[in-house]
Order: sequence, then structure tokens, then C-alpha cells
Amino acid sequence: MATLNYPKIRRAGRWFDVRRRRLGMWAYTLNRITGIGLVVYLYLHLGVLSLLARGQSSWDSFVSLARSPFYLGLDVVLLAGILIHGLNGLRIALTGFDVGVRAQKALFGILMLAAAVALIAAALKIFGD
Amino acid sequence: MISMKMLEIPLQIFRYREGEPPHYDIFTVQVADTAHVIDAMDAVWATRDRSFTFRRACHHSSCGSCSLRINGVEKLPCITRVMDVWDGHAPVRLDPLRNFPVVSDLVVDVSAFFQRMSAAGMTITRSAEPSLPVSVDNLAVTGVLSRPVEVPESLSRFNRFENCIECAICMSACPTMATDEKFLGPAGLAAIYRARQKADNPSDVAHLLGLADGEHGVWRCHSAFECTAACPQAVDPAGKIMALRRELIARRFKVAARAAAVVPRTRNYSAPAGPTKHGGNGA
Amino acid sequence: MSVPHVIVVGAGSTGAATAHDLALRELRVTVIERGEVASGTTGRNHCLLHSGGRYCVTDRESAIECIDENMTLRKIMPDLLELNDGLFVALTEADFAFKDRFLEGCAACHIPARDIPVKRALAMEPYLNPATLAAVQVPDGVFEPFRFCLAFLATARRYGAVVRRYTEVTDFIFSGKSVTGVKVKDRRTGETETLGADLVVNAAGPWAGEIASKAGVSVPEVPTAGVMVTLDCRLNNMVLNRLNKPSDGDIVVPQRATSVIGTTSWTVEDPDLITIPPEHVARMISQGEQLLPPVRKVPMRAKMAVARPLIARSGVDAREVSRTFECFDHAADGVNGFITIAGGKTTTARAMAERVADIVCEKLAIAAVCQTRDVPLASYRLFYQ
Amino acid sequence: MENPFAEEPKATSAWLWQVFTGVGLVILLGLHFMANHFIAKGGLRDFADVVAYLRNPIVLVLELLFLVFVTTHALLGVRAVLLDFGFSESIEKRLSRALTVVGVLTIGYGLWLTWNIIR
Repeated sequence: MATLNYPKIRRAGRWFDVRRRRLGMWAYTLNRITGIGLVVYLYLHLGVLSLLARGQSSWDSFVSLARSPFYLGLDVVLLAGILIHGLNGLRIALTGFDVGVRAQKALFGILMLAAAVALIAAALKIFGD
Repeated sequence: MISMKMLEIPLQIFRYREGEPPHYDIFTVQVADTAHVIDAMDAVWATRDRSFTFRRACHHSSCGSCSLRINGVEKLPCITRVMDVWDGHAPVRLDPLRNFPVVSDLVVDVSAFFQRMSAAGMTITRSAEPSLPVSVDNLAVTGVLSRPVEVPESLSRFNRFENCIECAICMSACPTMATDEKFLGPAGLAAIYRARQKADNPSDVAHLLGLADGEHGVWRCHSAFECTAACPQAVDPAGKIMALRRELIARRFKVAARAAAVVPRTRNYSAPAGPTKHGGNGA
Repeated sequence: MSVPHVIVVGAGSTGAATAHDLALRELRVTVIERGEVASGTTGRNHCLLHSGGRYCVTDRESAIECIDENMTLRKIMPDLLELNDGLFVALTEADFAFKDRFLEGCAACHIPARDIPVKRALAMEPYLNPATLAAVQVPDGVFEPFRFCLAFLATARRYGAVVRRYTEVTDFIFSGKSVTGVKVKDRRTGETETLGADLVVNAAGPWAGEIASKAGVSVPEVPTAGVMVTLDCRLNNMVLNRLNKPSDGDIVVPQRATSVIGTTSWTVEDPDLITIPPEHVARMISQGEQLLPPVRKVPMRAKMAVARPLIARSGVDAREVSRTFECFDHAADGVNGFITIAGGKTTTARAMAERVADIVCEKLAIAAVCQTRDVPLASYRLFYQ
Repeated sequence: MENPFAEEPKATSAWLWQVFTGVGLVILLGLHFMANHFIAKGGLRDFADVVAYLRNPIVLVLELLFLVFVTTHALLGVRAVLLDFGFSESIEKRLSRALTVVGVLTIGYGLWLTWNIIR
């Protein structure tokens, strides 16, 4: 009996589908989006750091460019990714050790609140300077 | 005669026939306001379209065969009241379970699910656990009955079926299952947990923990807890996955400690682990 | 001569057990089922593994079948049963007066029954009505009807049987006055085909009459519906029965985390679509409350109704109709190669299968004996693999 | 019957490492951010500042630890995403090996860069 089956490539994208899902699914999807974003950033960052090996002038000209408001905005986005991924990671780590499993939703809420507060504080600092 | 209010309820049903593109059909059927969704499905089949296929058997959440998605969320139509999922206007949408090949309409091929349950090897019966509510005034209260429960002379202990009815709802709700075809899945891992609790022989325990520790075992779980939220039987598969993780981690450290000692390096899992905190109300 | 091919119509408990028996006798078997396994009467079952106690006064033939099969099923499907025994409980003076006849009936049917002190009964069943006057313990049990059928079919398949679900019989093929096969339609694809058979067994439960009519014969069956109510928690460890003749709402069967109260009885026209009368549900609650007073306090989880395939006896009320089974060889009606197995209960499905398989073998002149009393069943999970 | 799920590799270690590095990164990233983007004047160090900073042995050790943690954590994460594609076991093994190579190269590049800066 032939069946209706979806190709693997379509399966692989299903983690993105949060329709009709609950909080934990949003946590997972957010974690993955930020995770992938951070990997991309990591390699961009490592690439940019190669300027350090080219000597003082190329690095310092990059630094002056990076102090523009556009780059500072990107920094805030980066920080948001790090906070979401890092703090949600703490939830995954704790529940993985069988700690706070029943309170995982509340845990996620508290951690994301902490992320938001930290992000606002950091943004004020970044743009305040 | 108790008066019975009848409803005209529209159902938007996923239809699929081999070789044809899937589509939705809308049927309006008459059911009592106290009816469950499965009664409405029955009415579609009996009065509207005899070619409509779906799975069902017990109509009271014991067999686990009728599981599907109602308005996108995994449910058992036999215990879901029509009034709880219908807003009074828009059709109630019925889709087959996710993550399983669709055979026809709402029928999916659940062999992948039963392969996992067979691999876990959990027996369907369990014994010696109190199964009666402590308080009937507040069913959420858990604990020990104030009156002691005696076991009939002819028996050594009471026994009962496991909570898991093998409805596969958790495997449909699981986002890891959505992408990783080889994942053992929430029910499979919860069954491993229960089988591990029942196992009294160290080699069985080692085998079960080995399964859970595989490349597509407990560590693939993304901690979305969708399975526990969707489970109609309060099996709490995610809780079981986390309990297995804890035991595996504890054993990993024990093995490491033993390897560091003078004792020759070994992968022996023979030391029985203490009872885990989910022990009381297993799958 | 090639191995004869038998088609079994229906994959409820009777059809599943029949396919299993015939397959073990090394016949070629094809099961035709229009829906999922156990999607008819068997599925919506009270899940009671009868000790026979329920029938030992009014219907001894059924009671003896029940206790025999109860013991056999414990052997062949030990992992598929909740075995906590059952209590017959007297709540009124009339119930109490029934006790002696009940114990006598149990003794006559060889049902091990034990008159136990009320205090002990209440210690075993904390939610039992404290006004209980007497309690008799019998070896009742609980099964899971769906898995019951899957286990028989999985085993049958191991012996070569073929199970075709979502396939319905549309017509019979004749050669003269003999049935030589059936026309079937796959409900999933709409495709029709003809299957040849040396013999067709009609095990369609309350739909047996409908199937028989396609072959031009009739079956004296009365589809009789019953309502069952499932509670959202388990209130009893053991099966609880009223110590009296079978009547509405006189039994509460516990299963998994639920208790199921049953049942009522009324004759239905169309077994395909049964509307649950709300007064029957209310009656289940008020009757169940007598055995277990907290019944009204716990939410209802599900309610169900299904037609039972009772065999009609002229001038007899549905409650009085024997719950035993009967084989109809339609050769008596002028149609060869077609047998209907009707009546019965899931508890006695294996015995029904043995009887019909004996007749099948006799008609096909095959000397094969029944083996189903001793062969343990395969895991029901294998059905889907 | 053949059991399709009976496989040997023990995945506890990978997960534990992911958690260990994850927690480590939360701490190290906190320090990294503080030191490089908040304490540093204008949010970024200029060249001379970077060189001086990295020549502090404590900083050097922390930054190298950061390099190892972030690389392994990132690549284990990539592996988790790749496992979701349901590739065959042999491809999965090859992907794991490829990711190991990428990890070694990344850490090697980081070490080379650091050496270039502080020598």
C-alpha cells in the first residue's frame, strides 16, 4: 500500500513550524534559530579577527567602522541571540539533569525575563556611550 | 426523557487516496451537544461518505487507535467533546497524525511506533502500585489512601495495565520526531524507562540503558516537552526522558570513578541505581 | 490437492480467533475487515473477562463456557490481562436473598467462588458502598479488547494468515448453490476485486445479518445496543457486580486508570449509527453510584454504545436471551460453503473459533485438531510490524 | 527478530560536553563581553590594546578556553541539526568526522591568530 510520505528535506525543516504548538516548542525553535545564527556569527567573527594578523592599521580602521550606530545595532541583535540561547540552554541543562522538569515552563519564563532585562540594560549601555 | 440538544456541526476532514493529491472535504453532521468528536466522525461515515476511513476501536481511551489532530492539535476524538473544540462557526478541522505516513484519509501507518514499543519491550501490565485516587473530592491530591487496601487471598498483588495506551500522539507532537526518523520517540523512551523500572536482571537493565543512550535515544530530545503536554494519559514521557538522562549521567560518572580507581576499566552497568523520583507514578 | 482457502469476514474477537484457529490448523486464511481491527462490537467492549458468575444462575451454558475460557485465556495471553478477581456485592435484602442461589450456581458451573466477610471486601475496595451486606469473590478479570484481537491476528499471521483491513465484502460469488468466493472493495482506493474461497466464515457480529443477506440467507440475530460510561479515575481494584440477575448498570469494570459502568440494553435498527440516549447515561451514573458512592463526584471521561450480536429467541426479552453462541451452516438454507458464527462474547471468542473451525474442517474433510488452547499468543505489537 | 534500535554508541558524553561547555560559555562570554566590549573604551579595543590584553596570561588562558568551548559547542550543535536530516548511518559518521576536522582547523586557526598577535 503506497502511502503519503514527505521527502526528507521537508521533514528536516519541520522544527521551524510552531503553529499550534506550546511554549516548549517555541523555546526549541528559538534555541535553534539563535544557535544557527551564532555559529554563522562565530565564523564571521573569526574572519574579522584575521585583520589582527594583518597589522595595526587594518584592525584600527575596522574598529572605527564598528563604532557606527549600525554596527552597534547589530551588537544588540547578537547579544539578544546570546542571551536567549545561553539562558534557554540553562533550562535544557537543568531539566536534563532531571531538575525542575515540572517547572520547565516557569523556568523558561523567568530566564527569558532575565534575558530581556539584561538586553535592555546592555542596549542602554551600548548606545549610551 | 432527558432533553437532548442537537447540533449541526461542520467538519473539515483531510482526505487522501493513493495516487491523488490530498485535499479537505467539509461535511455537516448532526450530533448531540454532549457528543464526542468520534461520534461526529461516525456520523460522517454512516450518513455522508462511506469511503471515509479512520481508525477506532474502544471509544473510551483504552485502545489508542483513534488518535489524530483536531484543529491542528493531537487529541483522542473519543474523549474530546465536540463543544470543547468547536467555536460554533468555523468547521472543526481533522488531520491525520504528524510524523507517520498517511495510508488514507485519517489512517496512518503506525508500524514505526510499534517497532519502538517492541524494542523497548515494556510489558503492558504492571503490579503493586496503588491505582485508586486518594481523594475523590479533589482528584489532584496524591498520596496514600487513609484506609489500608488489602489484596484478595487468591492474589499476591493487584495488577493493572500501564497508563500508556500506545496512541502515538506523543510521536506526532514531538519536534525531534518531526525531523529525526530514527529517534526512539517519547513513548519508546518512556517505555524503556518503565521496562527498566520493572527489570530485575542487571543485563536487562544494561541493555535498556544502552538503547536509551544510543545516537537516537534520550540525548536527541530537544526539551520542547510537547509530548507531555499532548499525552492524554498523563504518562509524562518528557519527565521519563529526563529521568533516564539523570540515570545515564550518574552511571557515566560512576563508571569514570571506577575507571580512575585501581579496578580494571569496565563498562559494567551492574550496580543497581536507586529509585528515581518519578518512580511512584510511572508510564 | 492444494491447501483450502477460507475467508473470514470480520476482524473482531470472533473473526480474529477464528483466523488464528484455522491458521494453526494450517489452512490458508484471509480476513476481510471493513475498518480497523476491533472497530465494531469488540472494540466498544466492557473489557470484562467473565468468570461466568454473571450467568451462573440465569444461563449456565454461558457460565460454563466463560469459566473454561477464562482459564484458557490466562494461559495463552497472560500478559494481556488485569487479573484482580471480581466481587458480587449484595446491597439490598433481595440481593442478599440471591446469594445462596448464586453460590449454588457457581458450584454447579465449577466457578471458584468465596463468600468473604464484608469487612474484608471493604478493605479490598475502599470506595465500595459501606452498606454492603455480603460479598462473593470470583475469578473475574479485565482484558483489552483491541489488543486481544491484535494478538490473535498477529499469531495467525505468523502462521500465514492474511489480514485485509479497510476492505468490505460487497457480494458473494456462486457456482451453482455453492459459495466460491467474495467480491471485495478496498475502501482506501475504491478498487474492487474477486477473491476465491473454498469456504466463507461470517464473523461480522451484529453485521452478520447484513453479510448473510448478500449471500441470500438470513441469520436470527437481534442487534442489541448497550451504553457504557467511563469515569475519569479508577475507583475499584476488582470488577464489582451486583449480586443479582443481570440488569442495567449492575457492573463496574476497572481498567487502567478508569472505571467503566455498564450497561443498558435496547434493540437497534442500524448498528452503524447509534445515538446514545442521555437517560441511559444518567441511569449508569445513578446505578453505579449504588455500588461505588463516589461515582457522581468524578468527571466522566467517555461514553459509548455499541450493538451486541444476540441470537433471537421468539418471545424472549433481550436480557433473558442466552449469551452463548451458535454456528449456522447455511447449507441448511440451501447455500453451501458459507457458515455464520453468531452470538457469544469476547471472553468465549476462542471457544467460538474452535467450534466453527471444527465445522470448517469437517466440511472440507480435513483432519486437523484445534491447538489454540495451549499455544501462547504472539505479542500484539507485531501486528503492526 | 532483528532489533533496529540496538546500537552501541553511547551519546551521554557528547551531551554532557555540550552542557559543560554551554555553562562554561555563559560564564566566559559574560567575561569576554565585559572585558572586550563594556570595559574597553568605546566598546572595542584598538590594536595596541588587544595585544596588551592578550599578553596577560590569565586573559590568554580564558580566551583560549573560550575558543575551544565555543568551537566544540557550535559544531556539536551543527551536528544535532545535521542528524535531523535523517541521513544514512555511514553519511552521519562521515559528517561527524568532517565536523571534527572543521573543529581542529578552527582551533588551529585561533591558536595561530593568537600567536601572531602576542609574539
